Amino acid sequence: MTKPRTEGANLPADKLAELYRTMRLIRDFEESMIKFQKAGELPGPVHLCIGQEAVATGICDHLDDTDYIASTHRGHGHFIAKGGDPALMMAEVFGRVDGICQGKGGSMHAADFSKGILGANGIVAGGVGLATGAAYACQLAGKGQVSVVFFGDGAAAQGVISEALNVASLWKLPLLLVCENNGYSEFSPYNTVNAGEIADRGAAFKVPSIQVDGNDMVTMWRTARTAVERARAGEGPTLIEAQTYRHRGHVEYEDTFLTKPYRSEEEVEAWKAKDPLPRFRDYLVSGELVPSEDLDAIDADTASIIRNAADFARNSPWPEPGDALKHMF
Amino acid sequence: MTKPRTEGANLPADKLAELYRTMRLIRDFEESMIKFQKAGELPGPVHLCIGQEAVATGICDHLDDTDYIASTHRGHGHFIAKGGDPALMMAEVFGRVDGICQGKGGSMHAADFSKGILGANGIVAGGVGLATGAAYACQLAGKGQVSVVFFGDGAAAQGVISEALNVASLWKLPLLLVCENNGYSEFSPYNTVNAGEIADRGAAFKVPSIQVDGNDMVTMWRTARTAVERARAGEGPTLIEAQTYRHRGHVEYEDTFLTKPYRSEEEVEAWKAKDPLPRFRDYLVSGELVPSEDLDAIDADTASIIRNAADFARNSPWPEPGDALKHMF
Amino acid sequence: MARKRLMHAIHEAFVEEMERDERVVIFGEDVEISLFGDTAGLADRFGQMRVRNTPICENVMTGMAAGAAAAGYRPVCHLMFGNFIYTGFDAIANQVSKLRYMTAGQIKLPLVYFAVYGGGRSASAQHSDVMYPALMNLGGIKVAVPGTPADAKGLLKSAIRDDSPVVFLITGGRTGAAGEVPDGEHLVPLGEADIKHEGTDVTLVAMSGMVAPALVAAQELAKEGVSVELVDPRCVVPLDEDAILRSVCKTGRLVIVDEARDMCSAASHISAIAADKAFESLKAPIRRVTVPDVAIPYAPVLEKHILPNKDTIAEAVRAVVNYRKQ
Amino acid sequence: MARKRLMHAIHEAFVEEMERDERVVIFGEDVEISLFGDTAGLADRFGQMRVRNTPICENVMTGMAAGAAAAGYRPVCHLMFGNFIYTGFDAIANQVSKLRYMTAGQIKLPLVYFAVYGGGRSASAQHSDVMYPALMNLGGIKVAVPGTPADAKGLLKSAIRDDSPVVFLITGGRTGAAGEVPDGEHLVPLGEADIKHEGTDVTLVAMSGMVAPALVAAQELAKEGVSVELVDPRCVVPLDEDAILRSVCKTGRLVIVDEARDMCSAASHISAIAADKAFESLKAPIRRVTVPDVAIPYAPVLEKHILPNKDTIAEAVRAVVNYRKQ
Ligand SMILES: Cc1ncc(C[n+]2csc(CCOP(=O)(O)OP(=O)(O)O)c2C)c(N)n1
Ligand SMILES: Cc1ncc(C[n+]2csc(CCOP(=O)(O)OP(=O)(O)O)c2C)c(N)n1
Ligand SMILES: [Mg+2]
Ligand SMILES: [Mg+2]
Repeated sequence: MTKPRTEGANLPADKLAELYRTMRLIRDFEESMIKFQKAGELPGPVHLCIGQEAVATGICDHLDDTDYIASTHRGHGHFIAKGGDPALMMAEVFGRVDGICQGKGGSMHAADFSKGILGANGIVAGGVGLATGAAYACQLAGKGQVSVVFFGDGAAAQGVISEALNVASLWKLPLLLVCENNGYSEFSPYNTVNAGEIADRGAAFKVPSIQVDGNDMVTMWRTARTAVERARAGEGPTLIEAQTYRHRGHVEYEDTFLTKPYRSEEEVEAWKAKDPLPRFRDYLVSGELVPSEDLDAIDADTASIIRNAADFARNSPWPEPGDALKHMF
Repeated sequence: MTKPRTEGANLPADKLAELYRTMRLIRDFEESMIKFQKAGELPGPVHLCIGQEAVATGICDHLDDTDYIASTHRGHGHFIAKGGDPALMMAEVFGRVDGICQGKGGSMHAADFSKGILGANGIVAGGVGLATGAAYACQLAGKGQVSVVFFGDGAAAQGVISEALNVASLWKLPLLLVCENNGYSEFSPYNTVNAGEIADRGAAFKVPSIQVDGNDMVTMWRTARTAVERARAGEGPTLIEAQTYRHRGHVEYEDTFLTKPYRSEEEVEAWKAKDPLPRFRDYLVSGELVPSEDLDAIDADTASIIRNAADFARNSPWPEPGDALKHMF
Repeated sequence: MARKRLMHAIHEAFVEEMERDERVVIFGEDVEISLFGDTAGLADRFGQMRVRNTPICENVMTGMAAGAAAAGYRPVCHLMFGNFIYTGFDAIANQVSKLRYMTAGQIKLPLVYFAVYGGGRSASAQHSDVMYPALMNLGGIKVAVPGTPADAKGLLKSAIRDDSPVVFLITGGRTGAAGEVPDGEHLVPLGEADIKHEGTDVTLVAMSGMVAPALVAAQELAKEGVSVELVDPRCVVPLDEDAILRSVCKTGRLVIVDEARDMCSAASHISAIAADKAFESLKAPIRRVTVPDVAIPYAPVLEKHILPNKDTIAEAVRAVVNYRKQ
Repeated sequence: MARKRLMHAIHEAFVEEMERDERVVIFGEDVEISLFGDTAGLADRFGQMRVRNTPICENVMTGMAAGAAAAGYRPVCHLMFGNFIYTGFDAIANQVSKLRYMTAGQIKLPLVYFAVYGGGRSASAQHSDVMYPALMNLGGIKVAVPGTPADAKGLLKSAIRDDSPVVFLITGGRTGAAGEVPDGEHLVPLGEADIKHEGTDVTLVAMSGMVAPALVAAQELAKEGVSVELVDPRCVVPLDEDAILRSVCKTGRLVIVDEARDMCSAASHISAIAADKAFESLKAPIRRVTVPDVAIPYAPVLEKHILPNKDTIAEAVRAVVNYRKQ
């Protein structure tokens, strides 16, 4: 595996602001979910990605609507970063008819095919096959599209990953395998469920593999760029292991059933100190790359987007019961 | 991965003769199968391991009846090397009631649990889970037993292999993963179905991995010894990639349906020149390790065992039709 | 007797069987911390060798259960949600269901696959399936589907002691109504139905999560003067055909409630058995109250629409009872 | 019209559809060289990008079909033997059968899983299963089970053109009897039964490999004066219930032949439909001629004992026709 060095950014200010905006929007969406879940407004479970926003943002910034992503149960960030409408996802998580899946999927299945979002997934590593197949389609189409699969460190233990590494390498598919290593597979710490390092698993299949600080927005973005360019140029797949952390629990209601803690307060605090959002903000402001007023304006804007999304979701009606019978074929 | 050096053997003559005997017995069994298949005496398909005998022999020589093996569709060699009775397997392949599975399994399912032979397998990589579970049982029992799974280079692409590498490494299971790389997955050459080298896939999971000349009886034996000792000592799994070749087709009747060749005559001839059986014999005789008369006597003995096995199989009755309903629970 | 929640009853069964037989081991994702409470505390009590967290790797896990069983242990492979049975289906369908048969009975496979399944919790399509129809068709695998805490405990203990592979399925996670559970050793044999409500007008077969609403329906119908016999098979493999047929021969009418999708459901199969073997007695069409052939939706209003409930059950029973040959 | 073997008809369908639509691609293990002859020569003709050998990796392959379909292609994922559907079952059951529904119809999944299945060749338990019952219960997946070369061609062409996932299953490998296949464009709609033999005394439903022996049985029974109506549903999903019920209402008797194991078989489900919707017309019990709930054995004598054949079919028909209420 290779490990990219953190470099000074020479990205234009508007690009930096855009990346900040995406992260902020994801964060606001997720924080609203905490509230709605507590208030009992969400019918089903939600898995939040607070603390991991830089990964989705850094990868998806290089993608167009004609590129594909397959996501996980922790998929809100990917959906938003790939250009999905937060209001449509919000209504979906509320189970309403104006949801992106008309209330049929919920958080774990939010998808927007018009944006190349093949969907969140309730099956760990379930997106791997989908994205690999989409990568095959991209290759057949010959237009330089790429396909990305996000998966967790827990998912890395699933055999389908090695199957995908093998076939993507042999076929030189335009596929990015992006592992968000947040240190836990549900409640199991990394080293109890993964032998060795995930980024080491690509080499044996001749897949270039990179281990990157997933909380470092700029490095993440650069790493993604290289991999996407490689894929678009027909040079094949890349495995990226982004090291990050989830601030929230595995699932929002976990306190109701866990009888003992599975990680220490200190560990959580230590990672919160590395929160990618304030870190990126500091970097932008202290480096005088984007004025803090601009970032404040973004904050205000994303907050209002999420407020509106929540209104939209809450005001959307429930689906018609009989619609349960539609959409099988 | 590591590659063992071929060393001069300082094995006692009786051990060397024993290894020769096992290889010879497998070879004779398989050659009889060619004949019986051609004569239409076998109801189902057979996959022969001629050319690969040293692998089964070298591994299983280190195992007792209380150790476990899980085999493949090409499983006759493993069965014999692990101490299974060739006559009982022969009758099984003939579909007769005296077969080791009373005619219910055939070649692809020959098993003898009393000898720790968990069975051949019609599912590529199907033995991986079985052997891993048996290794868990061995560990629980704490008596130093080990478990071995044989699989092919084609099977190496199956995700379950990486799942087993991961869990066996984490749990330090007494498991040997033995890949018989004979260069083909059915009719697909190695490099069309495998990216990189199989023996490289263990390292990422911290599983010691060895690539070995599977046609070199002594080196194979030594390599196996190290791995088995490691496992018995509680030090965990080993991945062994044994490079070898099958002289016969993928399946005995393949000429009846293949419309074009999938490998060259020259390639086959080149590998036949490296046939492990004459090679080992030469080594024994030219090195004056075992007198050729002793080997001739072994040849005569194994030939008669197989002749008797064939008589036993042929004379065994068909099962009672109604027995088809037995043995489910 | 004491009232206990289903998960509590399950937990007791695990503890008792692990105490009783040290060959009983449990492995699966996060079994140490325990999502549903069923395995909570077992690792502390029995050690991490016997109660062992696995990585997420259903393919090898399902096969490992077979290997460990073949090598002398009595593993419980905890698969968390029933849908993950599909993820590990290869070893279940291609190895476990056939290994004993293919080897002419050489081997016993005393193993249990454990999972929580079914809908009603807005857990969506990938966490709400009912997968016993696929398992029933495999042959070689027993399938227990208890509907009460007492049956859950008694069947799980039998499943762990059974020498054949058993898939043990329960609904509902930590919730699930409480019920009386006998104290001390309590075994329910696999394959023996239980009459949950006696009656003479119509046989209602219901299992697992459908027993409770079926019982309510039976009680409500009693007030209308309809006498329902509620038969709970408790296992779908082996299926207690005799008990079902006995009841149908008595009542002449049959309704089957099954949370499975309709096509090739347990309900279909039970209906087929009755249409063959109790034809003579039948006074009315056999009705199935099942889930339509769709995936399970997220929104509660949608999910509610497709899952059987006491009213749809009662309605089907009334239709059958009121049926008159045209 | 020309007589062709089943595999030849299949091959023609592949060629025609690949000519017609360049989005049609085929991938699977050794599809280039072709084990069964069905895909022989296609790689030379259409190039290795469209006819592509895969490594052995059913888990990712089945998912890839969904991804390629979602991204605009019409993939045929060749799974060789039906049992390997179990190996790749996760994506089929957890993704493909639900993706369209979960996303409220956002996406079409025009893909075909192709496999050869069933017994009768001493290929043993792991190469001889009949797996459509499990598929039928998933919802969301169409399942074509042609019994003649003409139906195979016509259904495969429809399957490739269909916007839903279809599992396409044929029996028997390179063998299989020849039959007349119409020249030129020949399409059979998915979900439309075919009356293979008209009759008035009893309805016999048979599909796939069971059509041929059922037809022989019908012809033999005709000589005995028993008039059999042989209905071949050709697809088990969608199932042409109307055609089956129409026939049962006419004949008043029903026998179903199915090579699946009995529990939750297609036969069970068809029986259940009739016991519900054609109850009024039934003059006799509904009989199923299926495979007992065991794995498929190796020895020919054992295999023969459990597979339906013309004699066991005829016997079941006679029993139903001779049935008199006690
Ligand atoms: C096939 C399958 N097995 C198990 C689960 C239950 N499960 C849901 S999330 C999860 C842990 C996933 O960990 P990771 O991949 O690291 O993702 P993270 O939650 O950390 O984002 C598990 C075991 C599942 N959904 N699917
Ligand atoms: C799950 C599964 N997929 C496909 C097959 C068909 N198949 C049988 S053997 C084989 C090739 C195996 O190659 P390899 O593992 O190298 O073993 P070898 O035949 O060379 O000994 C294939 C594809 C199968 N039996 N099981
Ligand atoms: Mg994680
Ligand atoms: Mg090989």
